[in-house]
Amino acid sequence: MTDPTIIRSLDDPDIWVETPATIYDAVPPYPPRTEREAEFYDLRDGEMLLNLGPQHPSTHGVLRVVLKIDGEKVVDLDPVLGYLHRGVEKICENGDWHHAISNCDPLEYVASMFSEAMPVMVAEKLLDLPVPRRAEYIRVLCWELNRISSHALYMGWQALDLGGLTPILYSFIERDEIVEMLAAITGQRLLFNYLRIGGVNGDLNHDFLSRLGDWMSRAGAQLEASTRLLNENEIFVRRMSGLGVVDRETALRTCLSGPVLRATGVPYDVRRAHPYSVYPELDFDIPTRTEGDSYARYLLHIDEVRESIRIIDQALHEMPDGPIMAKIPRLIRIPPARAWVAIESPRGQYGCYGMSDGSDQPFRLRIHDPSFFNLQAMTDMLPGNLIADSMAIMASLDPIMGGIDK
Amino acid sequence: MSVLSRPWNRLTVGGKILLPLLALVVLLTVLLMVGWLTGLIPALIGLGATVITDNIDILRFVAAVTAILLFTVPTAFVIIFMEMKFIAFINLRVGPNRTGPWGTLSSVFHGFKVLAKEDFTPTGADTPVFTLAPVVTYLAAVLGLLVIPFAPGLVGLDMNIGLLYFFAVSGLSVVGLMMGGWSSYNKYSLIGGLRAAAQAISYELPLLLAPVGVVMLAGTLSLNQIVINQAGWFWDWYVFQQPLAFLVFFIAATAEGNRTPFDLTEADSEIVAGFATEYSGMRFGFFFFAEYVNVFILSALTVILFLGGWNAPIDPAPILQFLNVTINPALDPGSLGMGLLFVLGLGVPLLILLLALPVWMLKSDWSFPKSLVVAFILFNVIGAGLAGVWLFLSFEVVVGLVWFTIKTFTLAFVFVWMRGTLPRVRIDQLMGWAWKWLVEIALLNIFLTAGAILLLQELAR
Amino acid sequence: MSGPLAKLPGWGIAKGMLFTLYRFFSPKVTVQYPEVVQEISPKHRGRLILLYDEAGNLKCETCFQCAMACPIEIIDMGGVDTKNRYHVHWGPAEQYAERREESPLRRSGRPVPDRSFQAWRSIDLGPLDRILVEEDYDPRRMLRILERTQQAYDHLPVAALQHISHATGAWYSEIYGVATSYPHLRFEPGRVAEIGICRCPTCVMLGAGRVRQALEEALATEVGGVSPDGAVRLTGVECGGESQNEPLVALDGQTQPGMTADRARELATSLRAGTARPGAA
Amino acid sequence: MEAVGDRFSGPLRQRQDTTEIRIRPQHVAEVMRTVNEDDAFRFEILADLCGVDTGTEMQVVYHLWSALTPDWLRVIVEGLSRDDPRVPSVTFLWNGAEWAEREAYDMFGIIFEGNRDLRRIYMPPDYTSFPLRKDFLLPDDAARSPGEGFRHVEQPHQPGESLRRPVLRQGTSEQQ
Repeated sequence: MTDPTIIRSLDDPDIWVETPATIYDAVPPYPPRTEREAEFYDLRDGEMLLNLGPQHPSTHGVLRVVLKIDGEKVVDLDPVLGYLHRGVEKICENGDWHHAISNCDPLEYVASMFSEAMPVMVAEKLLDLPVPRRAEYIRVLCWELNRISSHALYMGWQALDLGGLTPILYSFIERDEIVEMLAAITGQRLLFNYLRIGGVNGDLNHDFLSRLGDWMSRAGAQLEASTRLLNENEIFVRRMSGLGVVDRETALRTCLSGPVLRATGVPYDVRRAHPYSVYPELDFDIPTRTEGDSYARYLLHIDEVRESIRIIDQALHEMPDGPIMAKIPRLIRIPPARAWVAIESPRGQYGCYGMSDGSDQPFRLRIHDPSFFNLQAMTDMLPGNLIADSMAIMASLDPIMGGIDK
Repeated sequence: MSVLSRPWNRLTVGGKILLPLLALVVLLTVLLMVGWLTGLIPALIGLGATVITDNIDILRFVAAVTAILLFTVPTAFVIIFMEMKFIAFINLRVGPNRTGPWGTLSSVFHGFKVLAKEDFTPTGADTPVFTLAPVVTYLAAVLGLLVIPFAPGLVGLDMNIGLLYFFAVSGLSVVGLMMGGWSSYNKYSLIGGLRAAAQAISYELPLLLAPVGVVMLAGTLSLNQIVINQAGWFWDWYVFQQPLAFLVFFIAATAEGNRTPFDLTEADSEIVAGFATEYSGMRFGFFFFAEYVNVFILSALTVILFLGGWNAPIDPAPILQFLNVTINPALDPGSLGMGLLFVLGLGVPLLILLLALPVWMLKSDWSFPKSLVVAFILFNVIGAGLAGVWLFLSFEVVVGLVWFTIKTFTLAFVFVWMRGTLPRVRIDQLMGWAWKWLVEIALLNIFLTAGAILLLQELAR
Repeated sequence: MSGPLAKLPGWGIAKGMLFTLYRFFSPKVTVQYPEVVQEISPKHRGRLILLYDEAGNLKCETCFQCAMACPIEIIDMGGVDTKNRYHVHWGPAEQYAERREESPLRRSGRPVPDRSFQAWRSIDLGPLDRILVEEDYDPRRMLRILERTQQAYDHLPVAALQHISHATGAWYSEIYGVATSYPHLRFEPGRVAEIGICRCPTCVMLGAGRVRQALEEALATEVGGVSPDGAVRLTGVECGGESQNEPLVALDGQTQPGMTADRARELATSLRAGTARPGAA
Repeated sequence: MEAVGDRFSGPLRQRQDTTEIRIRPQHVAEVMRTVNEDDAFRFEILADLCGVDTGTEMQVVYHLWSALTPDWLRVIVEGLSRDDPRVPSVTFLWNGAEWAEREAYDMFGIIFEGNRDLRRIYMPPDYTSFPLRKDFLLPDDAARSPGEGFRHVEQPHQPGESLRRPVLRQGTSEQQ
């Protein structure tokens, strides 16, 4: 593959350039920088590199994975990140604390209510600012709604990556209802920018409550209906079970969190493990499974949706009256301090480590994205599986590239 | 040039089409007259007639192939539209609904779109193979259609080894896929092509073994004869005598046609589009068409082998005999003589007027011309319906064609339905399923059928 | 769900197939967009709207507060300010003076036209550079820089502000903000008289419409604009219900009593001819 | 905390729901192994690993969670030089820390000894500077600090080379 080929120059269409045909190979044009890279790009007989992404239908964004394959079997892989890197942490350091909210919004873009909570909660913790209880309840309500919409999307994606065309559209029907609902209260459909330091931006309104009541009356039935299509389907079960198995010890060592970790039997859910907001007052369970495979993760998502519906029900009934914003100045100057907060996003523990230096800008705002750590498990799970399964495993880890690439 | 181009540019689009046509007609007329007067044309016709009568078989073959080649295009359009619309319905969507009534023209416009796109050959591709691959795939599908009997007497070529020919030719389509996959200079295409080969090798076997039971029962390989053997009531169809073979055949046909859940060759979530990754424009269109023609012919073959082909599910003859009714709808319009002119000249306006009157009286706010228009439409609908019924009752070709189309498209709907529901299987599961189950079941079916036939012969003796 | 049937192979597939068949005949959820428009929540904030006053003028004061507050710096404002006297711009080009210098286009060595400023007259930057050197390029002495620039050029040209922005590193918009907030800094060469007319219903009933028409004819501009020779600006003012018997017309903030259409025309013509200076009347 | 108490370089602090300990880079492996494996601690979950540039020195901050205590444990490895920050990798305990360490390397230039795949993760492989360091100024900042004048955003820098002192923002009073 080293024959020179004549191609048209991109800069000037009149010029034809001689270029080596090696551009089609995934081997990087520089010497290996680490031991691991050298090992990976050293091909044995019969092995070839398959460049998956960044424009591939099922890499969930702009993830690029270089697979080393032997026939259809994946031998090794080298994930290449950074195609969506925007330097959010640096941008946050250069804006003030309020700017950080909407800059963190598009990190986890299918559940942005969680990622935008990070600078908010860190600032509140740094300030020791008590948040009004009504605001906390509204936050919990929005979080759980957003969790359901995100999980619904996951269930569709999982099926789509296995070749099922229909579930993703059923998922979008559910998701659209919830998104419309959240738009009625936040004003936006995708990137809500709704949480504020010290509370939320706007109270519950009639539009939201009527939509929510309407949806709650049939949410359970629709969830059961959506399980009917795939849950017992032999093809689906055979493809999913025993796929991408990770055991308890490995999961802990690989820093997994969220449904991927709970599917291995570790009941680590930040809502219970390290309670925040008003979660200690609410009654819900942390569903776990012990198989640790993709099918367990899929079923776990459904269980979590059930729990979320319970939480929404309680939050609605116990919603106190009162203010929705704490009294804070327009320009926040936070005295020098460090704080770490973590919340349970649909994909796992969403963390944020904030440092302030007394100015109105964050000194350091580290966003811990669960997808980033969960995706890493791919490196252990994929080798030995087929190409088709690598998509299913990737989907079952539910990565969101916005958060992974930051 | 400019002398001609100015008036030419002033013409409307219609004019630009009409004018050359007019010129052509005039030219042809003149040529015909000259030819006739000189006696050249009668001589040619006489010569042509002898040539045609001598080579009627070749002519019939050419005509059949041409007709079938032309027939595939609308068939593929209909199935593509069906797939778009029905999967949309399954997804709770409305589907195509902008072009034509209920979006019926959208697949046609897809065809035009594909035609208009750039035909692109990637750098490094093996150009001759790359160009030939879609043709091979498409031709395999089309040639398979040659032996399909649509209705009594309506068959491209009634071979006595029709079934064998069908499998031989349709097996060629995988060669096209492999050619496309190999020549594209793309790893995804290569994987897709190799998957196609592996899948075809595995599934040709059950696909061939399953109809063996049917062949044993029918005693012939001619598809036409197999259908004739299934005449009568619906329990005479082979699906009730060969249920196992039917299941095996249907599953293998799904795999052979690369349909979900066995569409591994172009699994878009895994290997982008498989062998078709690098194809664009009409070359991709050929692959696309071939897939849908394949759906049609596999449904058709299933119908022919197991579901009675063109035979109606009920046999009206015993019922009519029981009721002592005879239907002889064969009208001879010529017997009316001059009366036919009166019927056509007076009957039609009178009928339209008769239909218009109740409309006009019931819809009092309508003007009479408006009701006349409605009555004209009604007349046409009723007339077409009556003509259809007359055709249906008088010509068994029409009956057969209607039943055959209904059955085939029902099966095609099942293919679409499966695509809307099922996820895709994995390549090793696919292979295991074929070699561990389908082949064994098909073999078992052959032995069972043979045993049953022997037993029946013993009993009959 | 878990009956004896569930053990049957193919049962799950059959269930799924029946489910999709059921959905096949269910009512569809698609919204046919151009025909059916979905209701958008009143809280929806997906669109930025600029409001206009009753005279059709933009209410935006080009204060840049929105652009300053925008965390992702998406708001980009450009064009001429509301009083039709100056080029304003907010956006990456001016915020990030260096970034534009660093753009691949610039690095390519080709001359890159700066369209935002092309419409404005270029000036001799020599005096300005001397001022900047004396003020040590310090953006904290911005007011002084601007005052001295005005002394040097008689007003503040666009090119001068652009150059100050590039040289000191201060944002163009901040300089603009400083310059507009001080009344003694001006953007037009020479003095400009400002005729204000009230357009409230009371004044209109008392004849403000005729006066306004006369003024607009005499000044050859509309409310909110400057006469072609740059001598007079016509603006709207609010009488606040104080005009009792006659429409309120103000010249440089001074109420002009007894104004009729004819007198207004006279005043405008005389101002344009330079015979009457503001404050003299 | 007695088992590792003598390794602390700073006081043990308790604020809100977090316990904070500060150690020197040479004790990282030992301290992390103890808090992870000792039955008295059992900090099984590495909640986060990140680099910090305080403007005067580099730090690596670990957050750990244990089922035995309601508090987070924050381990700050302090005293890394800005010119050549080196710290032992914790991938021998949590192999999931590999990417986090790669990220810290990419953004701060902190070298984790023992990480076998320490290369850039977000930035392109031929990139030369470390974006989250405090001396990496956005053009925005460059425009705000007039004394600096024109500046290249991307600065060629290899760990080990000496760097110019960073310009700190006003108000950075705390000794981090």
